[in-house]
Amino acid sequence: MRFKTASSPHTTPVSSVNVIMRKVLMAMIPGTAATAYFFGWGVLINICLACVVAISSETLMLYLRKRPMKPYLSDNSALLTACLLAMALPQLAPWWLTVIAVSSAIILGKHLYGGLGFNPFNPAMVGYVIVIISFPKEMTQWVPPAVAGYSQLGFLETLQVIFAGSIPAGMSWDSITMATPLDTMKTQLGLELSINDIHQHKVYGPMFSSVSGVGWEWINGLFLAGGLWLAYKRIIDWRIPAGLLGMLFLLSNSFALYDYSSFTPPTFQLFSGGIMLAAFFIATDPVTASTTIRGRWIFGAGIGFFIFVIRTWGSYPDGIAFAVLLMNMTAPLLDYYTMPRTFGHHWSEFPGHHKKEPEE
Amino acid sequence: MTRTTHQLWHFHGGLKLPGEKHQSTGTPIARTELPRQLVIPVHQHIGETGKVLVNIGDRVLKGQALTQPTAYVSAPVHAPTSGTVKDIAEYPAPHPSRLSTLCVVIEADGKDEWIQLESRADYKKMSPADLRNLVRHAGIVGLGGAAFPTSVKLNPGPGHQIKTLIINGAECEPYITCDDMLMRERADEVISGAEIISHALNTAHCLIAVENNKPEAIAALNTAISDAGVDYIDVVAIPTIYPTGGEKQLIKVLTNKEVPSDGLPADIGIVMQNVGTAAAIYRAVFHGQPLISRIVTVTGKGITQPQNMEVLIGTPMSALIEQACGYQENADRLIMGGPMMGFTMHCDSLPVTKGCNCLLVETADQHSDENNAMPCIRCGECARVCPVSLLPQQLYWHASSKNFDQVQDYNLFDCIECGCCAYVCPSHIPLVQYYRFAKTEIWNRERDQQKSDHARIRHDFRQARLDKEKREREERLRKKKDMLEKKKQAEAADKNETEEDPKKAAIAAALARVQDKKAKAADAPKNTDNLTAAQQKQVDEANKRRETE
Amino acid sequence: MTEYAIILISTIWVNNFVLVKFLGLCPFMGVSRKLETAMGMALATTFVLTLSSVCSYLVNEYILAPLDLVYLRTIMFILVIAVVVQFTEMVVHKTSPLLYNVLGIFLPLITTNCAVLGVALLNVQEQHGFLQSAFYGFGASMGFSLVLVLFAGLRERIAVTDVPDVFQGNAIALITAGIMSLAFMGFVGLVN
Amino acid sequence: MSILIAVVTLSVIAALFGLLLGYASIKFRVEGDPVVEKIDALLPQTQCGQCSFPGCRPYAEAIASGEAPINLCPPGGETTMLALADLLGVEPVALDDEHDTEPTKTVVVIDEQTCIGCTLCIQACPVDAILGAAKQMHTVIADECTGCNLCIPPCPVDCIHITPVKVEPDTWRWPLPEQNFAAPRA
Repeated sequence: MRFKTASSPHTTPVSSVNVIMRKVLMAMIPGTAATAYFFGWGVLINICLACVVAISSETLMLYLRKRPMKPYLSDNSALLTACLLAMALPQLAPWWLTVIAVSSAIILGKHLYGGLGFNPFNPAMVGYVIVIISFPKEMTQWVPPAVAGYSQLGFLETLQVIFAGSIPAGMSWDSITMATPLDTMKTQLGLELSINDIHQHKVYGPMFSSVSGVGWEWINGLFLAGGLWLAYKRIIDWRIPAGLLGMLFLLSNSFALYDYSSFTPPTFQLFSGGIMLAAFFIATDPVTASTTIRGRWIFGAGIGFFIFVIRTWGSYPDGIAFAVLLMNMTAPLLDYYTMPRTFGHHWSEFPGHHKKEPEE
Repeated sequence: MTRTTHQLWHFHGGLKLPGEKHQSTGTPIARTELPRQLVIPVHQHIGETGKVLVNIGDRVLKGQALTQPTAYVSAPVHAPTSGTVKDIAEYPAPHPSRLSTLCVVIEADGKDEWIQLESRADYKKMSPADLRNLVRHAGIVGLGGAAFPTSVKLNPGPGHQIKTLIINGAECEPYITCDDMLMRERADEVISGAEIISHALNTAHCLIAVENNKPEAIAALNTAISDAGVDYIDVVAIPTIYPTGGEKQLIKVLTNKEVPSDGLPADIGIVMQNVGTAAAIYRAVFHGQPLISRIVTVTGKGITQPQNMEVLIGTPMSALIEQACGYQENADRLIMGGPMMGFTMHCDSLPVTKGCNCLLVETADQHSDENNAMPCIRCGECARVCPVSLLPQQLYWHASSKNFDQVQDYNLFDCIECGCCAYVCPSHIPLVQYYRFAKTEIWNRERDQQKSDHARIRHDFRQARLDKEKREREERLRKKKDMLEKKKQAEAADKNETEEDPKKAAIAAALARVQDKKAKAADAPKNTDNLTAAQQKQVDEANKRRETE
Repeated sequence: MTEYAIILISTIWVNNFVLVKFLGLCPFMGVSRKLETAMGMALATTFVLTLSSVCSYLVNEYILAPLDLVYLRTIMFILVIAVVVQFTEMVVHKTSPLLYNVLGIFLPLITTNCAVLGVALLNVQEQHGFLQSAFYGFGASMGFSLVLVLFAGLRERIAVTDVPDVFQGNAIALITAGIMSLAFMGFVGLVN
Repeated sequence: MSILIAVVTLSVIAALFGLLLGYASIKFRVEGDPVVEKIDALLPQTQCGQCSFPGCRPYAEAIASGEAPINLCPPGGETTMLALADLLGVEPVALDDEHDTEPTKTVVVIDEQTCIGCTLCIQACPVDAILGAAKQMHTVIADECTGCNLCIPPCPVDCIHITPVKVEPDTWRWPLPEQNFAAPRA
């Protein structure tokens, strides 16, 4: 009798890429639901639009690159990119903004590098950075959270704003959009107000809660819960979020202790903006992160560091996308200089131990 | 003898795998029927191939040496039964390459007649060197799968005092139970073997490591130790984590010592032998029997009646399968070894060798289709489970792009090919094959490099020789010219004085011509009869070239 | 003290010579195929940039300005830079012949690395003092080295990916540089 | 006047710099070209001359001085070309179409029945791998043969044949797994 030959091991697979991606998408559900609750229909419309654009871009690129369709379209990675990006875009962003962001993420950020597994930069963040630099005004069209007594648009009205760009009669842009708490905090701090003043402020006060911004603590809390589940299931490595959140906590805590009136407390830093989404869902994208244990600590901590620096002293209210891309750049070097010690070898044989790296 | 609790340590990574061992432990070790014909590969071990001692048509007795070791790291093979040497030629080898190898084919006469056997139950009177020699000529190699000549391992070399002998009964791969069954049924042989090895190594301490999923084996060993009344052998139950049976991993678990990457266990005062090897040594010493059979686990979902059997080396695999009542209908992969590290065989007519501990037959649903691999998403699971703390994702990355220097920077050669990385890979990449590809490719390049270095030396040498010859020729020419010149001048001076000289010169010249002709005739090439016109032309051209040179 | 720290932060991150000011792109693209080479180039450029920044400051301050010869500035700076580069080339050739060979034309081309002349001229424009010039030159070269080494790391990775044929080589490298540049945009506003 | 100052200043500075560089060039003098050795070590040393240079070392020298491209070595194939590209930090260049990317290794065998013992092949062999004397039958030492085939053209009786080197299980190489995801759609 004759048999097929193959290399060992001769076992059934224990996991697969599409299952991993699916679980990550599942873990995003609670946080996404909270976001939709607080910020209205725009969230869901953005997600749907982004998913459609992502799948079409993916199909187009696979076709152009003459690569097999089925395994790649079913690996869920394009959907994940789309969802992450949709969560980062403002709810009333015009449809073309989403299209540009998602298509450049998939085409430029992913497929020009060879598609799944080969992209050095997080595609979602590439798409985000491209639109935030190109269309800064449109990127501020966030809506006020549903709870603080602000009016909310209905489904059809939201569709109208996103696709036709026209505001419902009797409303103005200023009445349906407002800056995020992070943005407001930054602007007001820049005007030499103390944090206490801002919290007491007639106009801006109501958008802040005791933790961070109204609604934002729930969104971040639920993303944190989803992320912890992923970490528990070992879909993501817990070291990256730990490094990121740890570094952010450390820095914000030190500065807040140094001057609590002009530096926001750690709770505000950790529970506003997309921090939990970034820590557990964006930074942990394995393709673009470092893959070694020590590398992952440094990778996470580096993102935390840059987020804090850009939030505190830079011009952009939130620096997540920039921080992630900056650390993506270092990933190949991090991997090389943080190799684990191979069994039976001495530390002195490893890079970074016998010679110093000049710039890192 | 009371069991002492032994402190244990961990190695990085590893996997908890479903054992699948119960399938083949239900029945005792069976004996196989004597096959009509045995094919014994001459090369079944790591090291040099032995020199064949028999000729076609010779009658051989059971246990008679068929080859003689040619180097220090080498082992002989023996006739597994009495019969006639029918052929000495290349036959397909049980090797993933599907290539053939030199084999001795013996047609069994059914008498199973032993050569004269000599028992050395008094081995304690033998010197370690004599014991090693006995083991060497019994053809004993490591029976755990690697088939490294045991006599070499019994010689730790000067300056190495072996403090601990470890007998490896871990058997960490799923499905395989041959060591388990051996320990259950022949624990006394294992213990005696351990005693002999301890004597050969002059070691005062011996550990027998058995995974804690084999309580019967542990109990049997403990009984055998108390029966034998030895006090320096401890049985240690170790956690069942794959690949804890790897030599370096087991040493780490038992002693917390790491064998240096470029070293041997002997460098840190440890020697490790498989339980099967220990039993084989017992048989060689107490009964004089060389290694002509081994226990093979025939198991897997594709086998009707999984079991262990004692098999003569050289028995075709198909005979074993037949004895295990044949294949199940959807059997589609025949593996020599376990599911994690074994090699697939392309057909079942291949012979069982000394390193064959298990024949595993899998069905189509038991392994992934290798064609559905996805790109690596660098999730790092492989690095988490790697027992040697490598970065499999980087090795894969560089191996697939043939960056062989970088692969070595990432310590490819420390990879033990345990398969943990490929087992957990969500992209279903056949990682181990990439490493094997890179390893064999690098070895090949090293051979090429050696060869080209050698060629360079030879070329340089030849160039130097040609230069020297050229210089010498020029030197001679110059001298001749000088002489002629001088002669001419002398002649010019003498011309007027003597009249006979030109005559003399003419005679001398004629003589020289004749001699020259003679010499040329002697130089005339042979084998030039019956040349075709074209060939003749080429010869002529060649001669012309030669003359002009 | 703060002043020098700000100069360093500014030149390395905020106004990175390569990714924000787009100076010195030639060696950035040319010598970033291998990490090792990139490190060699980074070291050589660091040496040249710092030294030439200081030297050109000295030449400007103590020769050109007193003699009223500021109109000779550009030619003089190029002369200074060329000398420093030649000197570096000799040192590299002696100490690491392979690096010399690998850097090839890019080593003498540091002379025409616009970042080097740019630093010298910017020093004058910003009216930097001696130490400021030194820090400015050093910071600029650190910024250059940092992105060059990071870029080389990325390119080594990209070199073995499944990049579409038409984008292979310099095309994908430039796209990568573009994305790096986008990321560095995040530092806008950090230092005015 | 100011022109004069400018000219003098420039000249003085240029002279000073010239002196400095002159001193440096003596101090940091480099002898020989160690790169040639490194290149030569990568070449397969078949000395076959298929690169149009008379042997491997001349080719190495030509590469080091930039006179020859790195893709001229057929016996080395893609491996050697990539190694050279890596060493010299240049872009890999595709091999000529007529050459295999991975050449099969061969040696030559002399058909001893036909050989006339003319010694022409012995003179052609760059590594002295052919044994024999005038009018004696010749034999190739297979282990020393580099497979350059330089002995074939001079043979007047065509008794030299190319045979591939036999692969043993020990020298067998595992194949690179097929990367289906990277392959174009069938």
